[in-house]
This record gives sequence, C-alpha cells and structure tokens, in this order.
Amino acid sequence: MPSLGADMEHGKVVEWLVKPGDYIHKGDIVAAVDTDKTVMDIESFEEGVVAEFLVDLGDTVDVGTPIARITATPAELPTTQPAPATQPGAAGGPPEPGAKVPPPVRHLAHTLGVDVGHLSGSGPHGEVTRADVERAAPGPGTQVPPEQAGHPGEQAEAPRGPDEGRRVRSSPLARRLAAELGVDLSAVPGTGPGGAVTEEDVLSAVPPRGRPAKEPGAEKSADAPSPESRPTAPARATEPVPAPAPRQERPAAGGKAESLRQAIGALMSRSKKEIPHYYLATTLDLAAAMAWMQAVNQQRPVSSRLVPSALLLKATALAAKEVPDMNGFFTKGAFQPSSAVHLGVAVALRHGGLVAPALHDADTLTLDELMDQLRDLVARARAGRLQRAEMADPTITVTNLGDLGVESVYGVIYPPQVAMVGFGKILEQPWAHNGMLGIRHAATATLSADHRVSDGLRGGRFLARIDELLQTPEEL
Amino acid sequence: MKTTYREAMRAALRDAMQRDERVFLMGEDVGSYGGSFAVSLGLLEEFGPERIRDTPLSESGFVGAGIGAALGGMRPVVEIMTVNFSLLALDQIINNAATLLHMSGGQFNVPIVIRMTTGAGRQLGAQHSHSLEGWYAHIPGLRILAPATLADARGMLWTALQDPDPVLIFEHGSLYNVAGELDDDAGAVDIDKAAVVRHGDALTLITYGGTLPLVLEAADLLAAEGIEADVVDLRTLRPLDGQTIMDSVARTHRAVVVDEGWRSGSISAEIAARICEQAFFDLDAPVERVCSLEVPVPYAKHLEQAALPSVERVMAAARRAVGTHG
Amino acid sequence: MSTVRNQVIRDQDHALHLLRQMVRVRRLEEKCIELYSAAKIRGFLHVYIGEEAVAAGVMEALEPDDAVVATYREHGHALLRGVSAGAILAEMYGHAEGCCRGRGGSMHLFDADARFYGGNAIVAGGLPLAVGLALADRMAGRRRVTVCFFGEGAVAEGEFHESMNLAALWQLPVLFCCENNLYAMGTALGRSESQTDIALKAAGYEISAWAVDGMDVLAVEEAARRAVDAVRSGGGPHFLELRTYRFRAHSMFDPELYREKTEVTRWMERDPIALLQGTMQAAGQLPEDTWAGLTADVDAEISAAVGFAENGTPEPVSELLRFVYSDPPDAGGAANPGGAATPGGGAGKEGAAG
Amino acid sequence: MNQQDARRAVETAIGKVAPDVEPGDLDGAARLRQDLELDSLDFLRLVEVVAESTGVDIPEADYPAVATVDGLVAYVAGHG
Repeated sequence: MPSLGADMEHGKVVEWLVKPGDYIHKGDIVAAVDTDKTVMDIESFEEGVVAEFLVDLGDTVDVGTPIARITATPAELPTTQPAPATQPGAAGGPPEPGAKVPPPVRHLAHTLGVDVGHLSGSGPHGEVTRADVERAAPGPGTQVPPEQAGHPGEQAEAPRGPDEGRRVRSSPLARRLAAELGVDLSAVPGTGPGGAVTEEDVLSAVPPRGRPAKEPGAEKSADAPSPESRPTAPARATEPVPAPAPRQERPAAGGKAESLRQAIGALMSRSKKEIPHYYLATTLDLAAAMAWMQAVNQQRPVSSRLVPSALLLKATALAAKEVPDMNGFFTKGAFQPSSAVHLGVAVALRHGGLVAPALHDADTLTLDELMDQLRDLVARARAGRLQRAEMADPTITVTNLGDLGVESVYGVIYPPQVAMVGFGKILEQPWAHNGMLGIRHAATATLSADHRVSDGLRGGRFLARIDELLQTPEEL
Repeated sequence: MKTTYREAMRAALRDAMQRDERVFLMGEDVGSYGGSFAVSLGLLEEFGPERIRDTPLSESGFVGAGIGAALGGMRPVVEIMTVNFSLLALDQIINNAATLLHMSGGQFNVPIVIRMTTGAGRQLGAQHSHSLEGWYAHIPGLRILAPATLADARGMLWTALQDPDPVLIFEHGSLYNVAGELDDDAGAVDIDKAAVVRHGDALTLITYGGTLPLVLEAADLLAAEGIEADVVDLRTLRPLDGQTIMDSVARTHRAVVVDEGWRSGSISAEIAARICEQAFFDLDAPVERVCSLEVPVPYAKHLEQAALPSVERVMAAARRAVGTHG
Repeated sequence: MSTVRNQVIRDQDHALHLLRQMVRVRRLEEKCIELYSAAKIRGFLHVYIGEEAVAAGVMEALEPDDAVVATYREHGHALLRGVSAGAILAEMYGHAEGCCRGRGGSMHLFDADARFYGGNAIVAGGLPLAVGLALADRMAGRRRVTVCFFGEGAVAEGEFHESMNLAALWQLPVLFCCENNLYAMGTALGRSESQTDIALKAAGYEISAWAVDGMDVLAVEEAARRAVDAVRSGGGPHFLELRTYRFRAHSMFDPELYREKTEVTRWMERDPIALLQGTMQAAGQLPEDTWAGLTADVDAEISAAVGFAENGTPEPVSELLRFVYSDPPDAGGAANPGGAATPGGGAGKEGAAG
Repeated sequence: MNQQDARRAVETAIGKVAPDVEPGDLDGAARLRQDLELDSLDFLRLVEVVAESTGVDIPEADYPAVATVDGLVAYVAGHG
C-alpha cells in the first residue's frame, strides 16, 4: 500500500486492475485505492507475474502493508501460504504495542489528562475512540476550562475579586519573603490590589529585630536569591527519576499483553519449524572479571556502578564481531552477515511477555556507554516506548536469566537472526587449577545457532572467544 | 551639534553610501521627490539615480528585488514608505528574506536593510496609522530595530548594514521633527542591547520608539509624586534584551510596558510573559500594560488621542503598580 | 512516432548529450515517485516528467556563473544546473547530506556553487528575486544573465506584473522563461487568464518574447541561445513562452479530475525524449547499443544517488537553530550573533523556541 | 536511623523500582531478587534510590546482607 501523501496513514483497495497470473511492467496501473480524501490509481514499481492478492477488496490496511505478491517468473505460481510476519512489531506484523489513537482523540485525552498509552481501544482494530477516553477521564469535576476569549474591545480585564477563605492572596515576592522570614501570611493584613499581601505588608509584620536592613537607594534586596540563581519558574523539584510506567493490573483477557503473547508464540513456533538449531554450552571462568568489576565499583558512586551482565554483553558483542557466522540475518534462503553488531537484549516485561530490542553497535561501546544504554533500553522497553528501529534489527540476541537463579538457558533463535546466547546464574563453583582445589565465580554460557549457517566448530570457537575476552576484563 | 531625528537618519544614509559603494537606497519617491518624509532629501543630487533609485508602486516587486540584489552581492537599503504598505510585501519579507538562509541550509544569507515609518498620532486615519513592528518581531530570521533617539537614528543604520541577515528599522512618524544635541563625531551604535535612560527604584517603565518621549514625560511627573521610575528604551524588539529588563524588574519589583501596538498579541504581551517567566519571584504587583485601544485608529484628534497610549494612562498604570499608598 | 523537424542534427555528440540530460531528469523523477510511495520522501512532490526539454534546452545556453531562479517543480532544473542527484535525493530524505542539509526538501533545492537560487514555493515569489539579482549585476557592471523559470499560473500574480515592469523599466539582464503546461494545479489556462497568449502579454512591457515548442529540445535550445545572448549583450530582459505539458499529476496527491486522460495520451505522443530519439534514429545517429549504454549509465547514476540518500544521516537536532541567523564570523557553531543567546530568546536561559 | 523510618524509606524505594508491588502487603521475608523479580539492573536501581533517600551506601560486598526486605531495612537502620 503506497503512501500517496504525507498525511495518509491507511488505504483501501477498491478495485483490482490486474489479476493473478498477469505479467506486469514497472509503471503499470495495478489497482485503485480509496484514501480518506479520494480514489487514486496506484502503479507497480516491480516487474513480474502477479502471484496472489494479500488483501481483499474493501480491507483498510496501513500504508506499507503488502497488498499483492509478484514473483519473478510465471513458473513460481502460488504454492506457499501467505507471507508470515517477520518480526514482532515490524510493519504489517501483529499490531504494535500501544493501540492506534487518531489525532482528535489524542487531543481530547491530552486536555482531560488521560494517558492513552495504556488504553485498550474499543474501536476497529483496537483503535482508541472518544468514548474510551471520556470513560477513562479522572472524576466528573474536571471539565475542560472554557477558552478565555479576550473580550474584544475590553481594555483590561478587571482582576478577579478576592476569593474568600482558602488561599491567601499575596504577591510572589511577599510569599518568598514571608517564607524566608518565617512570617505566617494568613496573619498579615494585605494592602495590595484586591487585599493582596505585599512586600511592605510582610516587612511591617516582622518584629523589628528580624527585619533586614532596608538601605536607601538602589538596594539589591539582600535576602532575594542572587539574580543569577533566579529560578526561571517557580522552584520545581528536580525532575523525578522517571519511574517505570504505572502498571496495569494483570490483564484478565485480551488487551496488549495478550496480543504480544500471541506474537511471541507465532515467532517462536516459526523459528522452531524453520531453523535447524544446534546447542552448545561451556562454563565461563569469571574470577578475573568479577574481581576487576568489584574493584572498579568500589571507587565509583552507586549511580555509575557496573553489573556483571554489562561485561558479558560486551564480550559477546566483541566475539560476534570476530565470528561473523553468528551475526546477521538468514533471509530468502541465504545468510547475510552483518558488518555491525546490533546486540539484542532479551527484556522480560513486568506483567509477562518478552521483547529483545537492540543495543546498536554494541561492540564499539565502552562499558560505561553500554551500561547507560542498557539501563535506558530496559526502562523504555518496560514502558512500551521502544522505537521501531530498535525492535527491528538486532543481529544477534542474548538472554540472561541468571538473576532468577537459572543456571543454564537454551534460547530459541529470533528469526531472521542466526544465533542466540544464553547466560546463567553466576555461582561460586569448586574449581581445580593446576592441582589445587579452589572456589571461583563462574557461569554457564550457552549458544543456540542455526546449522544452515554455522556448525559446532564455529559455535565452539565463538563461546571460547567469549570466555577468553572475559579473562582480560580491563580491555572490554 | 543641533540636529533633528530626520537629519540624523539622512546623515547615516549619506555616511553609509560614501563608505561602501555596494550600498544604495531604493523606494517610492526617495529620489526626485526627496523622500515622503524628506529623509533622503538631496541624496539624489549627490549620488545619482542609480544609487538613489525611485521605484514604481510595486512594494512586493521592489522589496523582492532588494532581496535579490542582496543575494547578488549588493547592500541595499529599501525604504517602504510606511509599515502600512509593507503588508503588500509581507510574503517577500517573511517567505524569502527571513527564510532563505535556513531553507538553503546556510548557503544564502540576505544582507538587506528595510526602513519603514510607523505609528499613529497624526490624524492619518486607520490605513495610515498602524504600529506593526511587534508582528515583525515574531519572525525568526529578522532583526527588528526601533531607534527612538537621535544617536540611534544616526548610529543604527551602519551596524545594521554590517549584519549579514535582514534588519528592519522602524522610524515612528512623530519622531522625525524631534530636535536635540548630537556629538559631531556620532557614529555606529550597538543594536543588541536595551538602554536604561532614567534611573529609579519604585518601578520599571519599559517602552521603545515613538512612545519613549511620553514615557519620559510621565516619569518626570511621577517623580514629583515621589515615585522614581527606571525607564528602559528597548531599542531592539528582536532579539529582546531580556537581561536589561530582568535586572531592572529585580530591583524595582514592578513593571509597566508601554506599546503603541494593540494589546492582544502585541510585543508588550511577549515582554510581560517573559517577566512572569523569568522574574516571577521578584514581582510585588501584576505587570501592567499601556497599549492602543483595540480599535481602528480614528481620524478625529480627540478620538485618536483617546485610543493611543498617553502620559495620563502611563501614570495611572504606574500608580496601580506601585500600590495606592505610593 | 513523429520526429522533430527532420533537419539533420549538426553535431551528434551534442544531440546525445541533450538526450542523456533529459533521460537523467526522467529517471530521477520516476525514482522520486517510487520513493514517495515507499514513504521515504514526505511532504509535497511535484515532478517534471514531460517538460524535460525546457530545462535541458535552456541550461545549454547558460554560462557557469549565470544565475537560475526556479519554482517548486525544480528537481530537473537543479540536476541539469549541476546539483548532484545524490544531494537532491538526500535532501528529500531530510538528511544532512542533502543540498540544504534537510531543511529545504523537494520544493526548496538551493546550491550556491551553481548559483541556483532554488525552489520557490510561493507562486511568482521568485520573480522579484530574479529581478534583484539582475539589478545587482547591472549595477556592478557584470556581464551575467539571470534566468527565471515559472509556470503560466504565476502570470496571474501581481508580482508577475511588478517584476516584468521593473525589469523592462531598468533594462535588467533577466530572461523570463514561462513553462506553460496549460494547468495551474487544477485550473486550466483558459479558466484563469483573459488573455491566454502569454508571449503577447510580454509585449505590453516592451519586452521581446517568443513562443517555443517546449517538447522539442532543439527548438528550445536555439531560442534560449538567441535570447540569452541578446540579454547578455545589453539587449534588456527577454521572455520565452515554452509550450509544454506535464504527463503526471500536479503533485503526488492529485487525482487529476480536471483533465481528460485522452488529452494526456495525445501529448505523450510528443514525449520530448521519444521525439529526439526518433530524430536521431532517423539520421542514423543513435545505434541500439548507444541508447542501451546511455540508459544503463543513467540508471547507475540514479541508483548510486538512492544509495547515497539511504546512507544519509539525519541532521542533528542540536543544529536545529543554526542558519536562522548567520553564524558569527569568529565562532563556528554559535547559533546566532548578538549578545542575547538566542534572538527573541531573551536572557540566555531558554532557546528561541522556549 | 530508627527501624520505622528505615522501613518507610525502603518501601518507597521499592515502590519506585517496582511500582506493581503493593508496599502495604510487603512481606518482610520476601527475597528482593527472586520473589520481587528484581533483576540486576532493578537491584542496582534500588540500591541507588536507597542511597539517595537515606544516604546509606551499600557496597557490593554487602549485597548478600540485603537479600530480603527485612535484611535491607535492618541494614539501613543500622547504617543510617
């Protein structure tokens, strides 16, 4: 479905101008599409035989959705079933987390203070409707403030009369002085406009001993904060650290988590069907790594401490760079190695479900950069705010279930990737080293790899390389 | 030496054209007629018709041509007779002059100066009495100047001509005849800063261009009532010199903005907003604004004066700001 | 397939060059449509398919440091004036490698080296600029020409009248090229102009003008050479009405309800590329492998340009406020001159948009 | 720092890192890693929040002592 205009989000095929089996050339008109504004002819940019239609007449689909399949030669007529979704969240695949919210509804939600991110829409395709937003709006009391139209010709709106009770009317300066001088504003008679308490009123309410000397002439009020530190806005608490998005209760049925579950299920079963997995495991000697990390962490503030998985991820990324058979995509029957290492990190979502967004160019990141990006990525993954690129292009993925006490995990490869590394729990293991028995930190590392692309020798080489890299943690 | 605002501006033009042969003046009746406000009187005889170029009544055409000439390496000074006629050239000013540098990714800047007369108070009726400099101050890519004093009338033009980007100079019609003293060697002045032209601690009076004289008069009358006012002459409306404004308000805790534009969406609205954003905790009273009443400027003198900012309205606002016991 | 007047083409290499230029524009525009449908290009897109002979012919008559002012349908003019296809596509991708660093887009292509004063998206907005550029040349005594392209729709704008009058009044070295493609978006010429003979309008300003078959690149080139030489030698402004036709919609989102499909197919029979091909083949100047080689070269150029655009990088948002004002002469990156951190930004605490 | 303040600080810190956990019914013996499903990044975040709110810095060596809610509360009370 071509994009025919910047504001076109979806379209509906209303007429096919070709039929399966037809041979079409670049530029031929193949269908008529109804957009929100008008019906337009659309042309093909491909040449070949129309194999089959992928949408029915009248189906409204998003821009970019494949609507017909064209194969190179007439010989390849349709045998395989419709093109499966390639990646969770990829265009055309199952609906992305976060239901669709048309602009006017988003605007209404904004005015009513409703966070649409967590609304499940009752409209077509899970689209959020006005009714959904109104139902979710907090308490009846908050009606939308009427737009104060400046009354034409009205020269100066009369300041509102004093509102009795509750709030003491006072100037900002008076409030600040009262706070600084410990004066209770409500006890101060106001002589300002509308009975507001002014600086003068506060000063006269302070017993002489406490009043700051008021030098004559251009006195820079000593107690006022120096101009440089003049807050640009009423002093706000520093931005609170963004806690992970407020959580829904565990959704009973349907809703976003459910569709995510289905998407992962479909992907895993397809992976198992198509990819001939082979599995390897080894024990990583983490003595050097853990010692180095704990030493480094001691001289660091809490906020920049490292966690073991940062070292494991960096070692994996470096190893993937050196063993290209592990890093890339297997598509259209062939393996394309990737020059870049985009390391997918499996993140378990709080209320169930799993996503594996990518740390881009992980092999080039310093440990500190990797640490920062990891924390940001995990936070955004859990808040459902991942960008499409991060979801779409990891070249190899790592799953780390060590925290939950699992010793070894054999992952299922995420198509179209060709390898999945699993790290288990870091334990203190008995260890024989040139005849002496000792206790050492260690963990099991596993590899699931695609036998169409690599074999045990390359896989073993890859795992061994991870272990070697971890022996010199300072170089990670 | 004794001179007037008009002669100071003429001296600025002559000085610029003598120092840089790329500079030329273009506009309606700037040549043989000597300028509709007689600013360019005598320059045609001195510099000739190529550089003192009368134009047909084609504001969009000759303003666009000025922009093209600036692109072509000249330093044009385009005179639009009054801001009222500049409405016919808005597209060239906003969509070309102000925007070409950014659209072209930094390749083409437009070193043009556009001068126009502005303001009311001379019974010229609604179509000839607009004050729209506040509009132009809304446009990123333009610099907006409002010379109110003889020194600025003499000194702003040369600095503006050195600026690689478009500069609009608004000259209030009632200032041309203002006479006063000016140093013989008066020359280029800065065009980035506002100026505190009177000192006082009771409140800050903020204004620019044609309303400066009446604000100074109001300040003197207020002093007689024991209210000493700081008076800030903005000089530039874009960029606004926030530092000077905030320093003064931090000291006086009260502000009155005087602006001949209509109140809604005027430059005074922008200034009041910034004071509330940046000096909120220094305010001891709401920011007051004295603007033109929101009515097409009437012809009859008593009606026109009632519509425009006046000394009395400035004093009333000042008293409100300072509080009744003032 | 009718051929261009069957006059023997004097110089085969030159004819091949003209053919190549037109095919370059055609392939670039076809690729733009494809990229637009794939949502790689956004905003408005106006393609030049069908009018290639006009740009190809006129550009042949120009010197390197002449100036060109065009409209929002300017991909072809930019390409043939020397802006690389890669820089054009990268610009439409909104990338930093674009000729305007992603700030202009399809409708605002500019290039200082080629003195290409760009896409102007306000109809007739470019005419006064061209007059001004010519005024500067005249005042500085330079023998340069400024060519100004615009559609017949611009003729209805006041700025057309004002610019033509100024150019004639001051005898400025500007060549006005009106690309009359019969439709101003959806309004046929007959429904917008009382006098539809555009060249005749120019006579009203004492500007010499000719109407030219805008589908015949050789005719366009010949007329353009004559006009440019006259302008360059002080003959004052000149005017060409190039009668041409656009085979595609006004822009990407135009269902073309305002014209008959038969009219389009009738004009396509005089496709400027096919016309020149026919003439050269009739004169035995276009063997099959030459044509194949030419199209292969052009396809390679276009796919390289797509690669260049695809690998482009987004302009960093930290550069957003650059070029609102010129960088001050000393500091490289400071966003703007003057004390205030950002003009209109007041004390430096918040950006201009703050 | 007394036991009661320490408990309140720990509960708010846990609330920030794992908002889905009801502070009210936090069982003292609950293990932070396994029962509250805090992974290594969450745990680091918890240590950071506790350090910010109470000034008590928990070195890695002491992580085992703060494996449970009560363990953490006691540690904070002891070092507050």
